[in-house]
Amino acid sequence: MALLECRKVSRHFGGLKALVDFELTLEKGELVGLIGPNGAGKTTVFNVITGVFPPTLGEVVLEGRVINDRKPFQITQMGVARTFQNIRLFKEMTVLDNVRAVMHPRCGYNLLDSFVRTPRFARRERELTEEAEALLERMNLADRRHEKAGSLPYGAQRRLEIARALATRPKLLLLDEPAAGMNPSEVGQLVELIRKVKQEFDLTVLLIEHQMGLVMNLCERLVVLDFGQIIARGTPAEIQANPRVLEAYLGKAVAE
Amino acid sequence: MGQLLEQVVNGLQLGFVYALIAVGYTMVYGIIKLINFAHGDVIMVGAFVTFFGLVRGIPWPVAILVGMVTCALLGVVIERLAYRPLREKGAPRIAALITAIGVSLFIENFSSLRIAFGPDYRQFPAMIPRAQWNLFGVKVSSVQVLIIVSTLILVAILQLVVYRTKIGKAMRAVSMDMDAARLMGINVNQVIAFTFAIGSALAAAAGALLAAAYPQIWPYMGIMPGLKAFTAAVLGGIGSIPGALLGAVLMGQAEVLTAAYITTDFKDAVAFALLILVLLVRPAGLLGKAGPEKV
Amino acid sequence: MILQVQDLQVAYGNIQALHGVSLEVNEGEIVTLIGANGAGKSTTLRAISGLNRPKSGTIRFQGTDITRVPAHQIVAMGIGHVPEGRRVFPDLTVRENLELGAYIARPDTFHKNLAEVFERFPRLKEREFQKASTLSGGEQQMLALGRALMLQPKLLLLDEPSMGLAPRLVQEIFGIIAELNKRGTTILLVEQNAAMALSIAHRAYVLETGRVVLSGPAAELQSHPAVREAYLGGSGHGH
Amino acid sequence: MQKKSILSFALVVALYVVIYFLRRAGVITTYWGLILDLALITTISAVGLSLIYGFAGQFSLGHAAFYGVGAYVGAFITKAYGGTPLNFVLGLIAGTLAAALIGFLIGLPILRLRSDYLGIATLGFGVIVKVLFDNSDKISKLLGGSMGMMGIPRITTFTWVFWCAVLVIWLARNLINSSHGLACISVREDEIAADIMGIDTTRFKMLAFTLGCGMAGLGGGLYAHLYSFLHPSNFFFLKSFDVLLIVVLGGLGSLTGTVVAAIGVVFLQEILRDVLGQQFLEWRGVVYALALIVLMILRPQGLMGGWEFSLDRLFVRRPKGGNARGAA
Amino acid sequence: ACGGSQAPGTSTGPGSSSSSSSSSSSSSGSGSGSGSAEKVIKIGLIAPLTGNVKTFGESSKMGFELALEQAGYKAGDFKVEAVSGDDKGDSTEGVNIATRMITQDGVKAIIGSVTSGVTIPVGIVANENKIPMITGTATAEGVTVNDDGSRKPFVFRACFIDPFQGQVAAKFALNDLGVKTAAVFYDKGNPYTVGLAESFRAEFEAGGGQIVAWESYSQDDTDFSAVMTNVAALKPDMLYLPDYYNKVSLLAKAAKDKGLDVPMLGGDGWDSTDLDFGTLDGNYFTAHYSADDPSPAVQKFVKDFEAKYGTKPDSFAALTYDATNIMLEAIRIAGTDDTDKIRQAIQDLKGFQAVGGSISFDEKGNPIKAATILQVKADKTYGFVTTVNP
Ligand SMILES: Nc1ncnc2c1ncn2[C@@H]1O[C@H](COP(=O)(O)OP(=O)(O)OP(=O)(O)O)[C@@H](O)[C@H]1O
Ligand SMILES: Nc1ncnc2c1ncn2[C@@H]1O[C@H](COP(=O)(O)OP(=O)(O)OP(=O)(O)O)[C@@H](O)[C@H]1O
Ligand SMILES: CC(C)C[C@H](N)C(=O)O
Ligand SMILES: [Mg+2]
Ligand SMILES: [Mg+2]
Repeated sequence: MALLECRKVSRHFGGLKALVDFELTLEKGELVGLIGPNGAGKTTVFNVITGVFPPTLGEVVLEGRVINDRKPFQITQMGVARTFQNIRLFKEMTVLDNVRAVMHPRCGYNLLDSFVRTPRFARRERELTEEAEALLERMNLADRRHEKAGSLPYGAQRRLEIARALATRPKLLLLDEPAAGMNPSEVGQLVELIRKVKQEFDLTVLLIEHQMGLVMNLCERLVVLDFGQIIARGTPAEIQANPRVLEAYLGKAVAE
Repeated sequence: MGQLLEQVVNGLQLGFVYALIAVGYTMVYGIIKLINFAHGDVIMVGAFVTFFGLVRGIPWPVAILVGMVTCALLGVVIERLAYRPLREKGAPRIAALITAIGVSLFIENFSSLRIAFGPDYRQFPAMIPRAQWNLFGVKVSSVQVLIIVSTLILVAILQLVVYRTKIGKAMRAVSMDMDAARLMGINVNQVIAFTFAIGSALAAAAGALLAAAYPQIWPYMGIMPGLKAFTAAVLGGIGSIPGALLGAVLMGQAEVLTAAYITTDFKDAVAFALLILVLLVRPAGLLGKAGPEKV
Repeated sequence: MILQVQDLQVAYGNIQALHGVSLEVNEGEIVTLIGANGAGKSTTLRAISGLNRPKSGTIRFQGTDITRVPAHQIVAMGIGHVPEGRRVFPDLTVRENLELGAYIARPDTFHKNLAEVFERFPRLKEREFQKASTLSGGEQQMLALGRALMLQPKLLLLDEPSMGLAPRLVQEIFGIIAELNKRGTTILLVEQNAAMALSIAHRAYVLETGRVVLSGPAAELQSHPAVREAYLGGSGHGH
Repeated sequence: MQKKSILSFALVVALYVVIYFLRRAGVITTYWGLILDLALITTISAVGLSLIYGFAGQFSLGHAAFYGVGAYVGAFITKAYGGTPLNFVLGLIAGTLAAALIGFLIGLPILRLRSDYLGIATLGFGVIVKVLFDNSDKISKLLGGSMGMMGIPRITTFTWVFWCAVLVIWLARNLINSSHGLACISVREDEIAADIMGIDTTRFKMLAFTLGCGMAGLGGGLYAHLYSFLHPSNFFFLKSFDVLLIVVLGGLGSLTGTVVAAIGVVFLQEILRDVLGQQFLEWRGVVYALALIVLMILRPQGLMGGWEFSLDRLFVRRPKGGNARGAA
Repeated sequence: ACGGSQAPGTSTGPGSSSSSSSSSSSSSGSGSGSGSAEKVIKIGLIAPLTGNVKTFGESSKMGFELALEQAGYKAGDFKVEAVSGDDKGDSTEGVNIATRMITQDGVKAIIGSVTSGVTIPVGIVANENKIPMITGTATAEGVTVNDDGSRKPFVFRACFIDPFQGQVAAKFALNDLGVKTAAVFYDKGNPYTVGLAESFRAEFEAGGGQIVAWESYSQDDTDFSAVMTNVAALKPDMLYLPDYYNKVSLLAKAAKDKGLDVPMLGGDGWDSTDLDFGTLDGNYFTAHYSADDPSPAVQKFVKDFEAKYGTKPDSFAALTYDATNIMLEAIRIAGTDDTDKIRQAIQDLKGFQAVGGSISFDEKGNPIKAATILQVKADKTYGFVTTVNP
């Protein structure tokens, strides 16, 4: 069974058809890229999958279950996590607390435990904090864990977004322009990071990105959107040669 | 039927006074997202200044004008001393709100001192001769006509200023993005001060009309009308001038019709229940645009 | 020399973002400022256009000290700034945005300038009465540029104009920048896309944690090993 | 961990004993004792709002209404069934639960609203509740309606107030320092992001709101049995502002700040009587307002910023720098 | 269970706290006959000196101070020290300041407070601490008696209890004005107006009159157009407006706006220079006294008041003036600062000559005194109509 299936998904905003008959099947362990011009509907795909708004038409199916009408937090608890194109960290919270907060659904104790500080509370708190710290270590953020998230440099904030997404223990990770605002060398590091994390956490990844270096390097196959419609699918090599994609998106010279 | 219509006119009188207060609120809110709780007290100052003018025999339009100018200055001074320092420090929005509460308390308490207006209730003299007409079987008084006409004129002028003038465009720009507005060469502080001036001048006019309709003034007179008018602005969709007008008229009708046909005891309860119900259906008010937040 | 920045220090609360940045821009140049995230590039531009108040240091524009001049007056002196993230006015139409760009311009030049902007960005003309919030990312970037050009600035500060844009648009935008410069606008360009930036710039500064660590002609820096390693993605680094 | 808790507890007990005996000995006079009691009651209610607004970010301008619900319900029980200690405790519990329940019921629909809209809706709710208090004599003559409710037994003592305050602060602290608390704070920081990151935002908004309203109710119950007279005007919407300004003045997201500000604001009002003397008594309101404005301008982040007093870690953690953006 | 420390006043007896905290050297020893001019007694005034009913508090304070000044700050052998405290019109603050005066400042007698909502809890504190207290103006029944009808022995008032005025007004309306139907407006949040309104209704109906409209409003209301429109349609013969001058002025104007040009009748709350004399010209109200009354108490008060303050006294000033004089007289009679004796002296007063007439107290601490009916004149004076004895 596929991990995720979008069946003829459309999303309209008033008269605007941001997404039309979008079809996508993600098998477990895949790493797929979603590209296309600005305003093509890429982020809309993520929003529909994560339940920010339901699709106008069609079905989103996660592990065989239709999730059209689930709330975002329920979908996340079912194993889908994402990052945001415009970073949305909990700015006034520390780096560590950003990660700890989203672990809440599996904290394993109830309100009463936290009020009276039962041993179970103490144990779980310790375990969760350790887990969070390990995750931050993994993302090169450990030494900044007591800083406020909002005061981190941009690149670190992007990494923290990924760390926070991972803390929800997702099966499917959605990355929205993770390399935006990074310079090529940082992008290189990011590529490695995504690879390793995917391995370690046994993830399926769908990512949106405009930096072709990253996309071509990382993705096994690509889906190209334009005006809400899929105009091409295929391996990076096929896409790079697709005249329609060149015309709509890449331009004359494909990124170096 | 005639009586119902007469009650509706009563409601319009109340609603239009609220409207004038509400647009002042909504302007300031629109531009710096501040619920300027001191606005109600500016109304009071406007009413008092007009009052002092009237008892000295100054013609009423002049007296109101003097009140408007005084309050415009007051608004600018409040902005300069209390809110701008916070803005320049990049303080959180709530700090400005608390400061506004402080300013409101200050104006009320200071005005109550003998060296200022004093704490007494004063009878507001009639500005225009009392007259009553029968329009299609509905009794309409000269004061009601004065209120409705002046509010309509002032709101129309305001709408023109905001949407048809350069400074209006600057105001809208500042309200959307202060830094970007600066980069257009807009003097943001000046635009905000201007907004306060206009809003406060309208408050003064509203104070004078409020006192004309309910002829008594005292230092705490602004609290309830201020609150109701702000609520009206929210009801209509805060930031929107037509919204403020609509909300205020509805609020006036809700109060008056409840008082007339249910009981006076519940008029505030009904008015606020209406607000809550409207917000549940339209979280950004009747004419406000909420739009699902883009992620 | 059109712009001279000396020993600029800027802090956000307790966080010091710039520790003494000095740089110069000559008339007619494209100068680019590159550096990692959080190096202080945007902060430098914001200080120049008066959005951030420096703790110390001086900024001179055409010989005049503008360090403590408020932002709106700096704009009037001829510095245009296209800020990070475009920052168009979302609820205003394209035309209204452009009108605001000319807020302090002489009214008689308005139509000429508007025509010029529309000529350069025909796409904006097509969308003249559309709200800015409904534009695509690339169109918004064009609008932000066009808005700054309405004043015919002598110096244009550009903060990451290519961010988040599709590759095709990136090329287009860089083309526009080069052309603007050819027509006489001096440009200070901040970019993550160092390769592109260096390819159109005359000179460049490299910023690291609030300090200038390298500077020189763009071509030289392009081949500088440290720059290659840190900003151009090296050649074959394998972690 | 354990040792620290025992130490904290010992310190609290010591504080209690010291104040208790200072009051017994008359060093703290009856009057200042009363003010202290009032300050602690205010603290209890303010901690409630701190949870709702300071931590969960839900802008409530209706706190006084919940305080009033607790006061009226508690007072009704002791007045109707006699002021025995048992009835007093039952009254406090009933008042707390009633406020929490009403908070829950009203929160369910209106917590969907955002920021200022929520504020105005809760304020409106407060106005409605006051109208109900005004007409409460139609429910039971004992409640007095708009004439006020008399004859409430005076049972609240320093001991009650102190330990209730300790309980409330302790509960709030424990909540905040748990995963549940982090979830609440994440809602304050970015509700949409929290939702998308798997946090049931509705649940945590409701949790903070219900708990916070309950705390207001507890404070109200204690108030009723300390002042022995209730009047609907005690719960006028302007009283909600008093609590709000305490929470903001203390620093959003700082329990320490809330406690310090609550005590400070109550004492300031009384101390001004001494400072101004007989002659300038009528300047009291003016000076108070000025103090508020000046404090806010000098410390827009609040007295404590986000700082929290802590025995476990006596180092100062001050996560707030300059805030990101202006008032826009 | 928890033996906490003192709630306001529970454990502080009358003498104990003052002997430790008061600076007065002679605070104990009731009739000890030591140095006569040295004995000091502190009298406290509690009134809203800030806040939205400040104007009432200020008037009261004027009356208080005038009384003390006329007495040369003396009460018998005692030198009187005045302490004033602000309650902001808020019951919490009222209790705070009362507790402070009693347990800290060593006040032995309290004048105040002004509004019933504050005076009720203040009275509880005074009574528990056995400190005699007289309010000039708080009219609610609950000020001097508890819920269960039992008396708070230390609490008195100088004003009518509400029912009396209502009865007088109703009789006047039926007999002198000859009306048959009346509309009544009252502030349901103000016990004073409720009391007057209800007693008026009872008496008016008992006398064969008919109440055609029974309308309440709240303290914050200023818009009466809706109710007045309704009432005008009912065409009542008269309006009964038992509220204070500020509300009455608004109500009267709203009535005239709606074409209701009928006689209006009110209570002592009308007595103020800020009344809208023009609109209310020719209408009547029940009052405590008439400035034209040749009685020396009245003449002295009116003359001295105008001399000291340059304005005419209103009913707040007059009543608080009376309250203060009653207290001074009681201290003189008691000749001691033993608060229980002072209390007894007040209770035992017979025919004390006050501005509001000859005063004695009934078993509930309310004065037994006559009411005067006055007519409002457009030239800002009142015409004496008649006096009605209880
Ligand atoms: N909440 C919304 N309300 C109205 N229109 C929306 C909303 N979200 C997206 N849109 C519109 O849908 C279209 C697709 O937007 P989307 O954000 O998915 O583009 P994108 O492919 O992610 O572009 P970019 O690469 O610039 O991020 C755009 O025209 C956008 O304006
Ligand atoms: N509003 C702010 N409040 C606090 N710190 C800030 C703020 N803006 C920037 N900083 C900090 O100042 C430093 C410089 O930031 P700046 O935005 O100038 O970097 P940049 O070089 O433009 O980076 P980027 O490539 O991410 O745009 C960073 O450490 C950043 O975290
Ligand atoms: C000031 C007035 C409203 C006082 C009124 N007599 C009362 O008892 O409350
Ligand atoms: Mg996108
Ligand atoms: Mg930047």
